Amino acid sequence: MSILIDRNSKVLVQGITGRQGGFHARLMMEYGTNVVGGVTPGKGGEWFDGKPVFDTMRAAVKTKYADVSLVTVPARFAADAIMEAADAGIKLVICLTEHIPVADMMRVLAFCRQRGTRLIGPNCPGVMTPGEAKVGIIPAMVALPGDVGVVSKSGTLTYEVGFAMKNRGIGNSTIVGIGGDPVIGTTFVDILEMFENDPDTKKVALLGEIGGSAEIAAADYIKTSMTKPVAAFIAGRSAPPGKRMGHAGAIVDGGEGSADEKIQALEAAGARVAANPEEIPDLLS
Amino acid sequence: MSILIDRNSKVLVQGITGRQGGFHARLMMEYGTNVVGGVTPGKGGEWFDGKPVFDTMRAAVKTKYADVSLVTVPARFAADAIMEAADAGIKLVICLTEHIPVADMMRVLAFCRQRGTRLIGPNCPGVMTPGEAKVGIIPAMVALPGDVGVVSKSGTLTYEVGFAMKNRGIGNSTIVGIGGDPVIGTTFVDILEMFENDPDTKKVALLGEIGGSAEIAAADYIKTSMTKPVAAFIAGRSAPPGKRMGHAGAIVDGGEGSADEKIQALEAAGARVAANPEEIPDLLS
Amino acid sequence: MKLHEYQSKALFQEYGIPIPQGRVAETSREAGAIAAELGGTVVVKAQVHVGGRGKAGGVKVARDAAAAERHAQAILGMNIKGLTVEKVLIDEAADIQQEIYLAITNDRSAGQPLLMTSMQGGMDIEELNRTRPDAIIREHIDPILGLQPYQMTYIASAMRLPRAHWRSFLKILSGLYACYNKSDAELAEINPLVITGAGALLAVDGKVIIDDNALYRQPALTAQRDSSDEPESERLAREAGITYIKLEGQIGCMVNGAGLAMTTMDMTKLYGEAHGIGPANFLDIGGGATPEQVATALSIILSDANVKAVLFNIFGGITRCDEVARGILTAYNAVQPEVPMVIRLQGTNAAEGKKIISEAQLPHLISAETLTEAAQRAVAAVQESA
Amino acid sequence: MKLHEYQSKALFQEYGIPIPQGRVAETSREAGAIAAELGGTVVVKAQVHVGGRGKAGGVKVARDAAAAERHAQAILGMNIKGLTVEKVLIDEAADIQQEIYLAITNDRSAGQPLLMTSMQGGMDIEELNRTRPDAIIREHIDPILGLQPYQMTYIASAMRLPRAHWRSFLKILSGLYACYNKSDAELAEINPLVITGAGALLAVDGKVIIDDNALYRQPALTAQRDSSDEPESERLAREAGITYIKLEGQIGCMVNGAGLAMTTMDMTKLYGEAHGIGPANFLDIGGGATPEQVATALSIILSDANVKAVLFNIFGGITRCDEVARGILTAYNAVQPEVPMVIRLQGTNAAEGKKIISEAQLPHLISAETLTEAAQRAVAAVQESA
Repeated sequence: MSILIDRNSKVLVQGITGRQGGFHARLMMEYGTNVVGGVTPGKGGEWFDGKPVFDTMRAAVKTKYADVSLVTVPARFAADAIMEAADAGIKLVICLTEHIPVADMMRVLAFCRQRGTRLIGPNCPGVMTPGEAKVGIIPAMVALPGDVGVVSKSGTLTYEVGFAMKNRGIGNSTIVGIGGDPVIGTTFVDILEMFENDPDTKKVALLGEIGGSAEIAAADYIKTSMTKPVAAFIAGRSAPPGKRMGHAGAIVDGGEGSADEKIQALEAAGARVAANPEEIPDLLS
Repeated sequence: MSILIDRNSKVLVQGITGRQGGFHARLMMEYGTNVVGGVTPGKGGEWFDGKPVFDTMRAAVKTKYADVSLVTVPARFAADAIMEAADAGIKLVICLTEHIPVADMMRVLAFCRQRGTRLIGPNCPGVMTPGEAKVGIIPAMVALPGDVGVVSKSGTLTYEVGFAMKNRGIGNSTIVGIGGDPVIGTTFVDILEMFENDPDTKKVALLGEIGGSAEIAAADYIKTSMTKPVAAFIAGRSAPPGKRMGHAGAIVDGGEGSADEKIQALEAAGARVAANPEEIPDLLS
Repeated sequence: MKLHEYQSKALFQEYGIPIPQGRVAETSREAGAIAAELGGTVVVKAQVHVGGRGKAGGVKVARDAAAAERHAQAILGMNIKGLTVEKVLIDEAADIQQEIYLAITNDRSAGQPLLMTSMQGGMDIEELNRTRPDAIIREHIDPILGLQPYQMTYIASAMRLPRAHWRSFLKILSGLYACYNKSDAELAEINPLVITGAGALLAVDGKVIIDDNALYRQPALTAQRDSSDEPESERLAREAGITYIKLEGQIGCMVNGAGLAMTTMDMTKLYGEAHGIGPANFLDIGGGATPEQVATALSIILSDANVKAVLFNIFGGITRCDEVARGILTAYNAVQPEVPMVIRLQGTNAAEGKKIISEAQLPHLISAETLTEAAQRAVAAVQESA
Repeated sequence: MKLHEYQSKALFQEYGIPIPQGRVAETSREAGAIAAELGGTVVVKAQVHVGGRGKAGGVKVARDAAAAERHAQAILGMNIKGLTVEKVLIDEAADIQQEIYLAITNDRSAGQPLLMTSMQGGMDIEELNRTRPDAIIREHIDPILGLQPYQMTYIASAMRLPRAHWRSFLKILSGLYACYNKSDAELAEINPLVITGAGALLAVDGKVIIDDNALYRQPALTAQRDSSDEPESERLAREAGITYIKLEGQIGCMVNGAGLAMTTMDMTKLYGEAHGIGPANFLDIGGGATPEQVATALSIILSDANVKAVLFNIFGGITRCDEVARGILTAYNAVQPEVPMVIRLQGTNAAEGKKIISEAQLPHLISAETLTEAAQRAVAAVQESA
């Protein structure tokens, strides 16, 4: 078992005929993900590696039943693509696209809530259930099947930690990149709750960073509601305040959102916080 | 028993310090309605006939628990007033105001659906449960307590029919004016369903008119789902097509919405349709 | 409020929708000059607020300016379904390869805007709905969110519009929605939207109806009102805040409330139809009518020479019957009607009202207790006058 | 992108928000002329993208033009928290009776715009939140529906604004929301919004931050960018599509991915802090960096004279390590660095990448297997260079 996706998930790729979308769709299929088709407006009727391409999500969902959609379209079109997926009845949308304006995301999020659609991301590496399926860009080589759930705001840092675990023979139930943008569809708390309820997840690694208060909310949840052990790392202890560290959300503002504050909250909640992400496997043993 | 309102309903009047709002608030209180206060922005802290006036619905609901709101403000402010009531947690809003633009009503209706608020009207005479409470402008003298439910698009036509019943000793469980605008919060079908489920309603009178297809939907509902007898009258047999007969919704357009079409559908559904509204009491005996 | 074709198309153009070159003319000479200026073949089109003008001869193609002037002369002043043509639109003729139907309207049942489109344009939507309902693509629009890009793609794809036209069509969809939305339109219709031989899209005919209740916030559109085809009596009533619609019968009706006004008309027809008698008008004097408004309403009713009797049906709710009775007396004295007037007062203060009427002892006044009785007496009064 | 005070207030004015008369000056003479033109008492205010300018002496009241010129001379060129003042705003002084705080910002947790206001204006929101949290009225705004009139009434009522000011305040609320919304702002703040002795409302100070990701659709705002206080190296990086932030340490970092870049910085600090060694910069070369971008990034890192070692940390996912290795060689040949470079390649095609690097046998190249090892070696290299 796992959370969010598994070998039975039926996936549509929005933007499948694009360079990024096509590249990752192929890697996902190689990994074993059940990609049932793709959507590119104006290219309906074409084929992509044996999978049908549709003009619209509505047509795609009508023809090929699907659970999950992966949004890989450019930032100007991404908000519309997410809403299209939600409107077509998709209940899990994973959006890789970065640089989507926050105003668009707030509207999209309200829309997704109305439709009962869960959004992961944007600006995230996606979700992988090792040995079963991956939806997004997490490289196959960074993880083994196992019982540690991973939830992270960052892409390559997740690979780093997954890889460190793999080198120690530790595998993962599901790896979820929630993204580093200020407004995201799914938070640490949402995913921690899923891991807490997932019988195949025994322990959890949480990778946070400066900016916002999502890690503080996670600490509250860990303190009040989690029985499974949590190891954590917070990136950005050396980041100066008032500067945006690459991720649109990674900024310490008015003294809020610092790494130290988050580390303290997580430690007070009983999580074990690593000073070096390569120590996470030790904290999980 | 009854539907929508009874002697226990706690009512706020939006626009209570206005000429119309104040006049009807007094008549409602005289009738026995539990008016707990009113709202007029900028007049919070004043009193109206011993009832507190608030600046906002939020403040009013926080101070005085209320179930029902009556909107009596002018058309330019009515859409906002309905949304304010819904946002403040009121689950039944009755709007008397006429001449609200349809575009505003469509937005308001979508908002009310999101909030789980039922809207009656706009441009309606309101609701009366004879002997218990009235919220709106239906005159006390037109009805007795009894077991006939009345639902109507029109104001004075409703009084006419109520009065004809009263003169024959027939009383009403609840009288509901749903309004004659093209887009309204509550339809014939909604109210028929409530009457069907109300143990104190034994029979139903439906007063429709030309325009739209709400009476056709009502006929479908009567045919498929109603066990209680329905007597009906449809106004506008003599109205020419393409002309708006006073009510914004009362127009036969492109051959659709004619009185004859509606009468046929109701008769086919088993309702007894009067050619003269003063015959309704006969059809109910 | 209905806009004329030329007004609708000018509005479309403001929202980036391409329309043919053209201008409106009120004289045939002007029409000829416009045709000369446009050059080539033009279409001369009657501007009246009524459908079916083509069949009535109100639309003609002209190969040159002289022909345009000739056609304009024939069309201007023409009577189409009771309306006189006062303006013609001279448009360059489009090279039509394909006609598309496209409209956004208020869907009453859903409480949402509804976009309808079809590759089978040219015929009206009712006819299309009857003959090719499957050829109509229908898409509801969230009234808060508005028309979204993904919906536009869906529409273009579902209607099987050739891909080459998607980009232009999507711009037109988005323009038409903005036009509908920002203008408080009840209907914004392009029919036909034409694909020309050169592959361009062009709104060749258009129809916009503005929500009367929203005119207060649409000053630019309100200023375009053309009352020339509105009967004088209806215009006077509108300006006095009374809803009045002239009909063909003999019984003038004055009623409070729209539903009851329609019902009162229906009753005069119910009891009069066998004798060729029916309602002369719809008139709703509303809730708080003043004696002055009652007098104005009565003058308007009596300005119709067909009227042989007047029926007052007042069910007092908020309206008090004694006040209405006083209004009737004021109106009576001001207007001095010579036809019989049946007066039925019921509801709040009905007894006082009836007393006021009966004590005035005016000629031609007939009182009635019920609506049925009132309608029957009005029919009888018309019969007696014959 | 931050707007200066004078730019923010000009934007407010476009949305109907009243602001003091005033203009910006780049020389003291110009400042004096503006003050003379305005007449009366003025305020001379440093325009820098940093808080606390008042305490730093960057805001001065002047009773006449001569004083304004004097103050402008003192303020222009002043260094405030590392930034040089290049412009001053000369505003007429307001007659302040009451200061209000008013702002709309993105609430990350709620995923909704949040309006905050308080009758305790003048101090910043963090201070207000610490000292008088109960005095702040907070109202979320539905991102699809926008700020509704009833919410504005609620805000005015809840903050206990005297009724006399409601009408002006509601206009300002609605203007500020439109400004925030139409400008894709992350923050639109008026602080203080002043009630003057004459009872008028006036936005005396303002701050607007635009969402960088939305600049593509905000050309008018983008054109207002003032890069004068942006370090040359950051500007070059921005123009090359690389995120670079200069810091104070000695280890230049080049990493793929923002989270890993921060982490790499953290590791240099973790192992270097005891020796006074830390990161010289944040740099994310992104996913698909070309050899040219790697070269540009390396030049930018090395343009910082503090840099004593460079640490490459690449975790190949989509990025292939062999390609990065080739990029590093290209960059190396182009830039000819003289400081040691620690290279850690991991992930996709890591073996090939390492082979390419080792076969090149370039001087100053140190390889590492893990992030820990890489950070430790970079720290050691800096220590050796000292």
